[in-house]
Amino acid sequence: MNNALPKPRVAVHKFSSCDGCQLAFLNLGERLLSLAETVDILHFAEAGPIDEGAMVDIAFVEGSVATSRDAERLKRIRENSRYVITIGACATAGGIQALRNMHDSGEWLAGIYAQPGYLDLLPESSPIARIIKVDLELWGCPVNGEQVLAVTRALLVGHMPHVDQNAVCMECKRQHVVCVMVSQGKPCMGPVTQTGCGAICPKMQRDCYACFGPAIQANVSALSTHFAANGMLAREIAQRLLFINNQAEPFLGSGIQWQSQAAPNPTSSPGIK
Amino acid sequence: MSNLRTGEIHVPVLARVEGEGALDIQIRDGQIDRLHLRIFEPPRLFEKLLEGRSTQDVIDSVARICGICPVAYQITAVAAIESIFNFTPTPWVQAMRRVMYCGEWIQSHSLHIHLLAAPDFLGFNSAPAMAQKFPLEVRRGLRLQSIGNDIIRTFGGRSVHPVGVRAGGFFHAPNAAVIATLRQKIHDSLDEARDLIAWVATLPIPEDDQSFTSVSLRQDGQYPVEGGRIVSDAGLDIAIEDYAQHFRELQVPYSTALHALLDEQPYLVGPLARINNNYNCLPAELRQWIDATGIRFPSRNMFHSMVARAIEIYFAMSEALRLTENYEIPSAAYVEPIMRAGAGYGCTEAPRGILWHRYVLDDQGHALEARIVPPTSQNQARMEEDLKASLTRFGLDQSDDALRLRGEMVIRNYDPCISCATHFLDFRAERQ
Amino acid sequence: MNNPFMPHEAEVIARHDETADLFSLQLRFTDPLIHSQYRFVPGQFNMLYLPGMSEVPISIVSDPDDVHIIDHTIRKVGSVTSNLGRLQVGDRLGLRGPYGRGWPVVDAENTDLVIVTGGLGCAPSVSLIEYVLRRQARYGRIHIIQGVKHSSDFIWRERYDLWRQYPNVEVWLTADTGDTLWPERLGPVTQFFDQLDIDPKQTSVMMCGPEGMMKAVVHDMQQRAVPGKRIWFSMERNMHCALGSCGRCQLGAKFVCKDGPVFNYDELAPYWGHKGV
Amino acid sequence: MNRQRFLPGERFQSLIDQLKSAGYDVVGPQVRDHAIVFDALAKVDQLPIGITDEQAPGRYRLEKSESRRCFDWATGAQAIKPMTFVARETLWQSERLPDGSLTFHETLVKTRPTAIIGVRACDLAALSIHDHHFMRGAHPDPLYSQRRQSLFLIAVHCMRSAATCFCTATGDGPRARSGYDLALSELDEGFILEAHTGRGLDIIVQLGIDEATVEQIERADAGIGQAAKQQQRILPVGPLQEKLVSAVEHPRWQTLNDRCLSCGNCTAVCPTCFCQTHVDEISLDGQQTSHIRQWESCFNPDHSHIHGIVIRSERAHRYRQWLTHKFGTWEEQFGRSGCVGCGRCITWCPVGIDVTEELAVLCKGLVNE
Ligand SMILES: Cc1cc2nc3c(=O)[nH]c(=O)nc-3n(C[C@H](O)[C@H](O)[C@H](O)COP(=O)(O)OP(=O)(O)OC[C@H]3O[C@@H](n4cnc5c(N)ncnc54)[C@H](O)[C@@H]3O)c2cc1C
Ligand code: SF4
Ligand code: SF4
Ligand code: SF4
Repeated sequence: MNNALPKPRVAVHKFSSCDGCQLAFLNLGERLLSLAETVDILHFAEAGPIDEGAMVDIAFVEGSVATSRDAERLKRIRENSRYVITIGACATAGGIQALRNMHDSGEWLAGIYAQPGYLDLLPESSPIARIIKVDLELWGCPVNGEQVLAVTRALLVGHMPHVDQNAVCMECKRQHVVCVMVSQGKPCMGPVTQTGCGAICPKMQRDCYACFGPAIQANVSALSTHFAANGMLAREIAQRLLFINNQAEPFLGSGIQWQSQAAPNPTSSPGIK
Repeated sequence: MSNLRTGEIHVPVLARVEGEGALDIQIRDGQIDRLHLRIFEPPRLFEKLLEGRSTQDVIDSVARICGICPVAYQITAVAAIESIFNFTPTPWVQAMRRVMYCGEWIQSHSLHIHLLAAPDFLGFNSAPAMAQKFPLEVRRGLRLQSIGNDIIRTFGGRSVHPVGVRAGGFFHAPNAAVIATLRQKIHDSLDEARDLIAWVATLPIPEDDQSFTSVSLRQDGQYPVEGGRIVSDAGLDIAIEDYAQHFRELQVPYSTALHALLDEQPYLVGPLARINNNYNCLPAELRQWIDATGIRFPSRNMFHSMVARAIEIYFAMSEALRLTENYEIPSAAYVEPIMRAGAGYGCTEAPRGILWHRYVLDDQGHALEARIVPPTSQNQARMEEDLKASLTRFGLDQSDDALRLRGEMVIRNYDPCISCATHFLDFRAERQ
Repeated sequence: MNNPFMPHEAEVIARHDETADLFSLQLRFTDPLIHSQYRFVPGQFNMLYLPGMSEVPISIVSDPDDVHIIDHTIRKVGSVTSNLGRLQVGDRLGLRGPYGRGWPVVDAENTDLVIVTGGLGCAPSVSLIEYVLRRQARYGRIHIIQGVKHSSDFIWRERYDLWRQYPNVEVWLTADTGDTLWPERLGPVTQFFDQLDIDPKQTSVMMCGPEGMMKAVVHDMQQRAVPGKRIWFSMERNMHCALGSCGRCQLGAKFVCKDGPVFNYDELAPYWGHKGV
Repeated sequence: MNRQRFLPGERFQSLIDQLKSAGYDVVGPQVRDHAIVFDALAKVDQLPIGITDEQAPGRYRLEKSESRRCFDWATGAQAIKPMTFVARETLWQSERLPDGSLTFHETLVKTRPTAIIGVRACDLAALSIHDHHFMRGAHPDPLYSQRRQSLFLIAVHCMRSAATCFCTATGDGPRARSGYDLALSELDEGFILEAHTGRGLDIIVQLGIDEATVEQIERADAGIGQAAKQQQRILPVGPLQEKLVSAVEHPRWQTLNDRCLSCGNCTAVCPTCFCQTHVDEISLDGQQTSHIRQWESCFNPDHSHIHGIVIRSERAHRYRQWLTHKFGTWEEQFGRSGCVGCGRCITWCPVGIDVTEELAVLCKGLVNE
């Protein structure tokens, strides 16, 4: 094959996020330097280079869209990039901050600010793919650095890689992690959560909380019914579904259903100080 | 001064800081008329979205405020929660939380020195660029960073948004073999950490003494990490519960990050403040090496922050080694606390300075209220004050580019973590 | 130890674009010994490997008697096939094979043949047609029926015209939809069957294409009392090993990679026509 | 047949030591993370002494038993599948040289002679199916073969069945019948050892122990008989291939579409499931690749993906594939059912779907329709 290709150009863009997914690059250690030798990093504010309008082969996008200006910026990124890859729960599903989508966020703001008047927030925190076409979505809060690197490598040889979207369970089994749900009765989200993290929660003997988003064809209703049969309250089930990836279906639909069956949230009781 | 300049300088996107911010300066008649550090990260409303959540959800959520210091957020939250439950974790848990926290200092400080700050001093625009000329130094830095990540991973499964912390302890105790391997790695890199201090001290550090108040924790004679009382070098010494009586947060219209004042004055938190207030708590051997660099603490020069970070990297590595000596796997990684309703506080030394949390829980452990004051917003007012002073001293007749660069360097001394600074603030400012 | 999973290096010695998304590659093992020992029958397939991507099963379309020629005709449908399409003469890739059970070209000798293809350029049937035409004397009448989605899909028009020139060969073409210049028929492939002059007991049916089309043909041929064991088709399933080990190509009790890909109707009858088997 | 010998309980360590000095790494059952798993065994007190398992659909709990026995539990989280058909391994590597040429390298497995203590009858039956699949076809699998050939197997006849066990229904247990080097029957006071191979006999001889008494042998037999009697789950009368294949449109499958999570746990814990996926890993510069195979499941949509479609696109299709293959079409492929009655798929299904229950419904009265 033709090896004399010019160096691929890469950009890393940030929207509303905690910066944790960009760390997939910054935490690569010495491999970061090899990556910098293999590609031209044209825009990556946190790492140094700034050229927001650069034409690139691969644009990695972190964060959700929360303002109309961000939406505009995003459209320009799409025009300038051959592949747009979202990295992480914020970019792929709106992130934990999208919990405000389910509330009147004006009310939330008013609860915090003296003058919420000058806020220019869109009513929703949106996943990137709601605004522009995305070529590949990498889930996780944060993304798994190895997965990002693997995808980058594949794209560099011209291969649109296949992202494993099956449940965490298979990874548990491959790593010989004893199932925490069966052996300890923990309400593990693993069976409906996309693999990619390395099953780190069950490996630590805790139940998965679905930070990698829904698995392909996740049977959320079967799992949540099972939780309910084992004593979990509707409110708890709803919170489990409406968490890091609250905007992702089928978590969203099912979560709202459970929420509607739940007793209302406890409200601030002035008695406690 | 012959050149009484008038004009504006903008840095539309600050490079090599965590999160998105900009700097606007308006100069009139050779003086800085207005200086705004604008932060346009959209607010993520964390304090609201925590309401109604279980304690574990709180611990897992607050990590998401900042990808670079999630451990600080988790350990501060768990401390606040356990204080409500009137629960004291086992000595093993206390020690290992400190070790995990040390991991975050190592990771965050190494990242800051090598990927963000040092290129300034040597005239590069990024670490990979700097690596062309200083390959050994950059590689050493990245190795140290990975040691920090390894420590966090040992207790949390991954280094960003780790999953190991819970009320009562950890979900899982690493076994002795894992700790032994980790110790070996830390041990093997101790010399590199010492060399780093020496190297950072030799960088061309500008002279720029200013007067400011250093605020940090003080932790029973130990160098403060995951707890203690809030103190300042101006005589403040309060329990963390009393924070709100002395500190005030205020909103400024041009930024999504709150500013904070101590007795109506700007103040400094972070490594330099920590070391200024706790120099004597550092191991004697380490103090000798610091003396050898010729730099004296307490220091009034913000550019010494980077040296302070290098010192803290070494400290954190030796501390992790000290705390894991004779490591044995405990009989239980956690003790289930008994839930109680109430209000509680947590305050720890995040890599960038004190991080303060307050929660109110109901008797089922659900959060009714949350309030979080991150270090970067505490440094906001101080940063603007510093910028005004140091740019004026630098010379406002310098070229725009030089002023811009100097401004960014000054800002980077604070290692501002903008994404976390804004988690509860409004959005208004504009990208140019 | 001999590792049957491991490909061997092969070189592209010729490439040819058939249409915008269909191309042919002629390959040769770079190890002359491996190349000289390579033998196959029509309907068998190879695993083609592009480093860092994946291996894909691709039928062999050359004539088994043209020793030392390994031809593939490939449609660019996804990542690996598209990258195969970018290979140039001299480029190297991984190759292993041949695998599977091919067409019953020996069993079918002395019978009439009905060869039905759906979709265009269905590689397994092209190799079969070329094979039997070259050995036409061994077979009775040969009916070649090809159906496509749209008339403009037809490629290799010359090839059809060429085939039509053979004695005892009939070529029937049909499209689901066609433009005004389309000289042939519109509609399903089964429409021709009434006109076929075949003796059910002396006929072998071989087909390849979408499963829906194959179902219709099977149904029709059964009505005409062609025995199930003389109705053959080439099946497609996901394959990662091609050795009967990875389990991905299962179809009922069959491993398509080693028991097939060519099966007769009787072998698959219990599973035939059920969604998701 | 070799005579049965008796190893007093307090001398069990000498068996471990004997195996070690015969050059074997020793692996045995132990408690980890609330389950019994196989791991390196140095000392007898690592064994799950006085521990028993309580199993039910979707439920596994360890408890203290009344006895001080080491093998008073039925099945652990996995059979010995991970030691022969490993969960993830590199099949081969390739390298692209600067001139564009490609080379392929074998990745050799490093195995050491390994003795596994505590292999159950069902595990052995499963192993023999895997031997057939991986070693006896036209293309023997070199990685599997090498691992397999390094094993020395010490079976334990079951004296207790979990509520999910049904090896009597498949005919594979509770007594181990073949495929092992040594077998143990555990009594309160120690173990009856019997050798099945010459190298097994060597170990016994080295131990220098006495013959077991007739009474001990009878007690062991009774114990094994007891385990058989404890089993409650049954299977429809076989062969099941025809019954299941003709149940292809049974409405019951649709109910499984609603209940099954499609998580693949049942296939991962099944000691006979062998499905794999092969994936490529590539170096940053694109010059080196590793071709890796890992455990995979027919419950994953990818498993039946061909370009543009997923053949078994619904969960019901995939559940049907699993059950029909395991209990039905396996017969044609391997000459026997793919189920050895260990019950793991019932226990480790997070939502407790029970294959014996499903089979009972699916096979009822459908054959002669
Ligand atoms: C026996 C056999 C013979 C074949 N012969 C030919 C031929 O001669 N010419 C031709 O163009 N195509 C042929 N195919 C189909 C060809 O294998 C697929 O089109 C190809 O695998 C698609 O890979 P991709 O990466 O381009 O597509 P994608 O859709 O991106 O596929 C991604 C991955 O899915 C798997 N996959 C997808 N489709 C198939 C499939 N049909 N079979 C097996 N695995 C699949 C592969 O692992 C592939 O890498 C044959 C298939 C089989 C089973
Ligand atoms: S622990 Fe959770 S993810 Fe792992 S196998 Fe069990 S249910 Fe699945
Ligand atoms: S197990 Fe679940 S919650 Fe834990 S890291 Fe993985 S996907 Fe996230
Ligand atoms: S049967 Fe149970 S274990 Fe198997 S895939 Fe379905 S839910 Fe998972």
